[in-house]
Amino acid sequence: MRIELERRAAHSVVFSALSPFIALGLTLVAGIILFSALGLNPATALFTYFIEPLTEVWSLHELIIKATPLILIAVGLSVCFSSGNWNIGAEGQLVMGAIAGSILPILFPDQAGFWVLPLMLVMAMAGGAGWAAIPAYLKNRFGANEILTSLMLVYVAQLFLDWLVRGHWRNPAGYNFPESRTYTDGQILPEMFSSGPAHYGALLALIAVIIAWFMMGKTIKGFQVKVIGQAPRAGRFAGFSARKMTLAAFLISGALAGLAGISEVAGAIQQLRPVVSPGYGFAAIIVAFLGRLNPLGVMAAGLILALSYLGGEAAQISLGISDKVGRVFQGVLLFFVLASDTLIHYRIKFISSRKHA
Amino acid sequence: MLEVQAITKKFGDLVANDSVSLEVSKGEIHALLGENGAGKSTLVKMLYGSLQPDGGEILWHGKPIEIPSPSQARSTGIGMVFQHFSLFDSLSVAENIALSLGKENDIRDIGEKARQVSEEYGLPLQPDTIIGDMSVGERQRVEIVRCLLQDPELIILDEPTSVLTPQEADALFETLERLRSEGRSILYISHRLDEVQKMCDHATILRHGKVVGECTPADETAASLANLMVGADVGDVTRTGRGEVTGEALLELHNVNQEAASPFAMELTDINLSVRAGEVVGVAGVAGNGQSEFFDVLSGETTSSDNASVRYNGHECGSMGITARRRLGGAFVAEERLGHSAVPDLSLSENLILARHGSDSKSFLGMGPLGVIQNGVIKSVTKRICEEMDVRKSGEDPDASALSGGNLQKFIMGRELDRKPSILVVNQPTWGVDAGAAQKIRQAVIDLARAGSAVVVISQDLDEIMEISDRIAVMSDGHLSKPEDAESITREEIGLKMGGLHDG
Amino acid sequence: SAATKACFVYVGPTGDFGWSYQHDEGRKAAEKALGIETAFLESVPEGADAGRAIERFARSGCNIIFTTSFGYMDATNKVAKKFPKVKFEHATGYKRDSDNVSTYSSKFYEGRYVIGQIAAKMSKTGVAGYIASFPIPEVVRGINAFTLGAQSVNPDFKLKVIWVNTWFDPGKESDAAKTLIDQGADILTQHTDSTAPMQVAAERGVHAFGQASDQIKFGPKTQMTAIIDNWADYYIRRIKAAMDGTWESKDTWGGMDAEMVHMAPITNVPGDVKSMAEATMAKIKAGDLNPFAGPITKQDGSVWLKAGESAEIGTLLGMNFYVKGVDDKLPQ
Amino acid sequence: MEMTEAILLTIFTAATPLMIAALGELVTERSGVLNLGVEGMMIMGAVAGFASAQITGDPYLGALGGIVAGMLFSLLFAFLTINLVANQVATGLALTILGLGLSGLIGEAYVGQPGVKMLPIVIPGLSQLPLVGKLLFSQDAIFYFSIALLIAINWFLFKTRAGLTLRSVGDNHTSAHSLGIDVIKIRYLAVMFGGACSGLAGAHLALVYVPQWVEGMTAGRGWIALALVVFASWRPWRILMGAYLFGAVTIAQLHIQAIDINSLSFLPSGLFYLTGLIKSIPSQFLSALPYVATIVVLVIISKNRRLTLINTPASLGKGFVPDR
Ligand SMILES: Nc1ncnc2c1ncn2[C@@H]1O[C@H](COP(=O)(O)OP(=O)(O)OP(=O)(O)O)[C@@H](O)[C@H]1O
Ligand SMILES: Nc1ncnc2c1ncn2[C@@H]1O[C@H](COP(=O)(O)OP(=O)(O)OP(=O)(O)O)[C@@H](O)[C@H]1O
Ligand SMILES: [Mg+2]
Ligand SMILES: [Mg+2]
Repeated sequence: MRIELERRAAHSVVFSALSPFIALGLTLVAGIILFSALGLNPATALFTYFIEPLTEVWSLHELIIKATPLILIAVGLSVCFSSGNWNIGAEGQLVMGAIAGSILPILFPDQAGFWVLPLMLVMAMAGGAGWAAIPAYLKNRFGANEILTSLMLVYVAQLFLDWLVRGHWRNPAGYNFPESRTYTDGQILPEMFSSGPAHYGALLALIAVIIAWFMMGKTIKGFQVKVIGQAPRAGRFAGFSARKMTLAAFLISGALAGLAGISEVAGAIQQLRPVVSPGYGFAAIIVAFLGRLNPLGVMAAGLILALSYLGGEAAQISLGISDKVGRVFQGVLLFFVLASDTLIHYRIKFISSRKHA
Repeated sequence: MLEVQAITKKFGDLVANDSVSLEVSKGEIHALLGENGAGKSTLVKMLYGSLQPDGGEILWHGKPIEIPSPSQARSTGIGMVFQHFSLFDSLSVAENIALSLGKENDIRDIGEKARQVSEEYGLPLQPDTIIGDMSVGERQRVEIVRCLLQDPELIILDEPTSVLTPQEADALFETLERLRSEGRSILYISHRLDEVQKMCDHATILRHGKVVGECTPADETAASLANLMVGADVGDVTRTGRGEVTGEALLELHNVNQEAASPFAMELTDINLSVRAGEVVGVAGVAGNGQSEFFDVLSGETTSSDNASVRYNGHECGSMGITARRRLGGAFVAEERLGHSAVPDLSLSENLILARHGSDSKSFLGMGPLGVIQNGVIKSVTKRICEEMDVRKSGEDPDASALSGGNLQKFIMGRELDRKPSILVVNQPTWGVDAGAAQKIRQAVIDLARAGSAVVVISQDLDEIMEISDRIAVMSDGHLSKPEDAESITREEIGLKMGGLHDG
Repeated sequence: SAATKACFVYVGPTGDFGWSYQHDEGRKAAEKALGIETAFLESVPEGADAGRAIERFARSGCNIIFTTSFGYMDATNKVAKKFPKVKFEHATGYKRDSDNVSTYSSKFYEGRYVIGQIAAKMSKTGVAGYIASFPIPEVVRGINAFTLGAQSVNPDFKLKVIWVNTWFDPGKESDAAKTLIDQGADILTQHTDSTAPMQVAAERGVHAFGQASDQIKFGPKTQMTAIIDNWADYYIRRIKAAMDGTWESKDTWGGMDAEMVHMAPITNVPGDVKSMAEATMAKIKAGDLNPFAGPITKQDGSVWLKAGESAEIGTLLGMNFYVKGVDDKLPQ
Repeated sequence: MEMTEAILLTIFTAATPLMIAALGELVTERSGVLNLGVEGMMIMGAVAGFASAQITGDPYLGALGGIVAGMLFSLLFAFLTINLVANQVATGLALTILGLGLSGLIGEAYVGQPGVKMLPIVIPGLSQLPLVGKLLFSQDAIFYFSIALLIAINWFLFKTRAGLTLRSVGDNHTSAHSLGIDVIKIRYLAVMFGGACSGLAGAHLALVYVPQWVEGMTAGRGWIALALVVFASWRPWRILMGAYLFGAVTIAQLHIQAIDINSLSFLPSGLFYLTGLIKSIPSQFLSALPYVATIVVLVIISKNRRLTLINTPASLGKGFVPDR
């Protein structure tokens, strides 16, 4: 048997809406097989995975906390990728944003004005954007491939942070352990609701989603991004500058990654540590594509990925299945989502072996 | 030799070939005619094995055959030159050729063989050249030589001359004559009816996927052929007031020099030109002699450091970009439709914004600096353009890629004309467009000029240039000849200038 | 009491055969010894995820939660405040903000002193190589203790240090091991988690010490002894205390005396070296020998401890200077 | 001299897995497919390589196991991106997630076991040669293979018809299809070849570099291999250069840390001072050196745009659905 695709005349609205559910259905089937094979009751396992995290207020908070950096970064990446610029280094930009945003609370710990927190956010965005500007500049000026330069800069940023928190920025009262002083009230993103720890970083993510959605869908700027990304030559014809776009795309995605960095550090962690992100910058690449580079889609994808982390933990504890099974299951889920999206643009035909070209 | 019986091909709901029958005998040149989208390319792709028919039969020397793949077609003795080149930009000529030859050919000898064959047929080629470095005409040559090296009995040529200069086309015709005399058959697709009349022994005419007629072209006139294809009268371009242009100079180029921007580009040297209100200046030339670079300089896609080198309506704008020039009254239609003048995966209305977001920002964009796209306005303008230019499409606002080439070109022309620009620069206005649509486009260009605009038409189609221009200049090796009166200049003179006899 | 549940949070995978692996061995031992239910979460990143993991345990009915990385310190204390009934045990930290938090660690440096002595006896070149992970006090303490031990045998003994900036990258650790041997070290020791350096040492025919676990399988002719993280005794003790209701908040910094630092059998050395090492261990156990007792000179030549003085616990906890004889500059 | 030789040997070992994985990915990308799942395929190769060597006791069967595992694992990617034209970037990343998880599961039983080391094969005669003898002719089989692979790939890509066909598919899949080239089959083969190479590179880690299995032991080397392909602008010899440069800088920074500055007093004072200066650089910055060096060299290389343009597969990362 052979699989053939036939391009639809127009992309299918039905399958655009349906494909996530098809993916979910397939994942459920795979889950049932996997969990039964492990000798577990598949119904309980799937419930633990996908429903339980949504049934308690605290875990909803945790879901939001986990999804926030993913969404913030992925929104920026969706703009950047749409413009045909491959920023793979959001992780490094996140780190640099966290560092730049931490200058105030670490070097000027006594400052506690109302302006401190906003300034921290701005500085973080500048830090992330600045770091992202390097691959953009190298691409524009020398034609250096941005995938490679942005990726390499991740390692450099991480080592720089490591050096800082083990050296000059070490907490003087912390027994020389590698962490900065903890931030004080005016330097911490406050909690949004009394019911739990979700902080205002989530609001920043929501705002970023809305702005990006508006910009990409409604304004000439978003149009510019799409045109340059899809047909650079036509972009030139329209009078749009590809170089400026490269810079802008990197600055936007870098700034949002930086914002994610400070939102983690000033929100969830409340101090600088040698490692401030468990790879959000890389996971966000998947989120951006799962969300089909659409800001609203990114939000949904960010929540789904976050849910799969939480569900994985819940399953580790209550079912005793290992973290590795969780990751395998996550991989399978991603594969199904990606595969189902094929239906949006193509009809899939199964053809029993006929000889062909 | 080849017989096609009631062949049918469907793409989804569209019947591209509806029970088409056709016969090509040994040693004849057989024309396949039809409008854009009539199903010509589809038919020949089935003969070459790149598409599989849904019904019908193909007979080769009287025996039914299956052509499951192009390599099968090649070993049967069928060769093809594609309408859209099937070449590889980063590979050399020899490598490109090797890819379509069988395993029995040692790839180390292919370069040498290609050189021999190419010279033998008067289509000289350097085997080591990278395709990306070649002009369109040269690429066509590669396609043909590649086909000839397979020593085919039947050669299919899908619109081979639409990218050639008259000289190149003439050389091709000689080659074809020679092939015919060697006893080979040729299936020939072209929109240029005069060459069909001149060369072809038989013609089959397709309309909407069906055969609507067969004839001996020599017995017909261009007009009667066109009528058969379209099913209605095409008519001629009407021109009034030729040679009476006295308007002021709207577009002026003064000593424009431009270095080659990339390894694959041409350098422009000392270009001077002045186009007055009311006139059409035609720029003829062999593809790859700097036309695209010239277009870019005119449009502002390439800017110069010398602001005075270009003037629009008297304003210096050499260092201004394309948007600023549009605001000064300029309008542009590029050579490549998909990917340059239009973005394939964007809708027509979005493609309208593409060229007019600057010049029409007042009506197209709202909310000041936010630049919110005004969908209502844009949709209605799109509709107006489509009606005005008779753009045939499925659906209200389809993607640009869903339109056939001719219809997309009509839309793009309409998009620019709708603005009533004072300056229009068009590169290859009717490349690959069928007779009916081409006529409409040419008429629109002339009408614009007569209404008081300055128009530059860059084209490789010398007939087109002769038909619509008031003055004619020739582009060769990055130089532009002095424009001369279209009434007095002859085809031969233009041909010579194209060959490199430029003044200055 | 109702069935007790003990829960563990690990920073690495249980398959790292190092830090997290040893904690998990402790968990398994406790489960077996006490017949209780246990659960664990592995590869939990420090930061926001740690807080969630700990809280999830607290909510899911764990009575005692062991958080086994320094980076979980603040998260542990934060969650502990919210769940006063649950007992929390944080490894290698110093904060105990509420009385349901304890801290614990091992005096690994006692073992380092012993292996320093062995190294000095066994080395022909008088140079040992030390593969270090990150410059935190724990690691610096180890380097200093090793140096002091070695100098007690050979005052001119030299130590070369390479920082690999990772706890765990077998490839990089093996590169560092080769480099140290190429630079003249004929004894290797490490403060990273993988067994790669032991394997390199075996291949190159030099001696080495195991780390975290007994690595004798990776170097049967190479390993002289190993400093083993033995958490089992501590975990059993503390979980039992929680079950009996005798658990209270405290700091445990246990050494050889408490069996928290455990040495693998001494092998591949002559009898006199073995007996010297065993004598030292006995003295340390008995409290007669403190590696950080004066006189000790700092790397820069200044006196840290005069004869008769011994180090304050605070200085030890936050140690960020070298003693004389370490050929490296400590990042500040 | 002996020290130089030892240093070079270390560099060679560090560079070999990078080079093999990068060469495989180069072939994949030359066919127009971008597989970002190298890290995942490598770790699958590592665990499978280790496991099959443990089971059979034979390191060569181990290497074979790594190759097969990498290849099978890449089929998953091939099916999604080639048959279903799923987004290649996202699928590659998902493959890495899956690989890291699956390898951990498979490897649980092997944690803490010493592996079977693949021993050097000393080539009699040649290995006695001065300078290069020990370096080039008393190495493990995978090292020899990596060099052979480089030469073979270079020959295959630029001297054979099959290589030409592969490149043509990467340059323009539509043209290739209209000439009757089976784009899908070729891409499948290219992806599988890349998977096999990644698998072998992983097996090298678990059989030669550090004969043991631990979770996540590839530690990001797959990403470096991917970067090397770009760095090399898709040309095989530059992969060699890139991998050895990266290896050299990695090892050099370790040596700088370990060197006793006083032992260098024979150096001219300027150089002596410089070495001292470098030695005083914090180790984090030294660790960052290979990454920075890669960027700097890439920038220098990128200046020749024409070469880059010609060598970059034009259809890289784009899905292809044939007309039929
Ligand atoms: N692969 C395809 N899938 C769907 N529709 C197609 C495909 N190829 C061609 N068509 C449609 O089939 C019809 C016939 O197309 P074809 O290319 O054969 O026309 P043509 O006669 O060659 O036109 P032209 O003169 O412009 O080259 C057109 O309507 C076209 O849109
Ligand atoms: N693979 C495909 N799937 C769906 N539609 C296709 C495909 N290939 C071509 N088409 C459709 O075919 C039409 C273009 O066909 P074709 O390239 O023959 O154009 P054309 O009419 O010949 O124009 P031109 O002569 O200017 O190239 C468009 O309608 C396009 O949407
Ligand atoms: Mg056509
Ligand atoms: Mg056609």
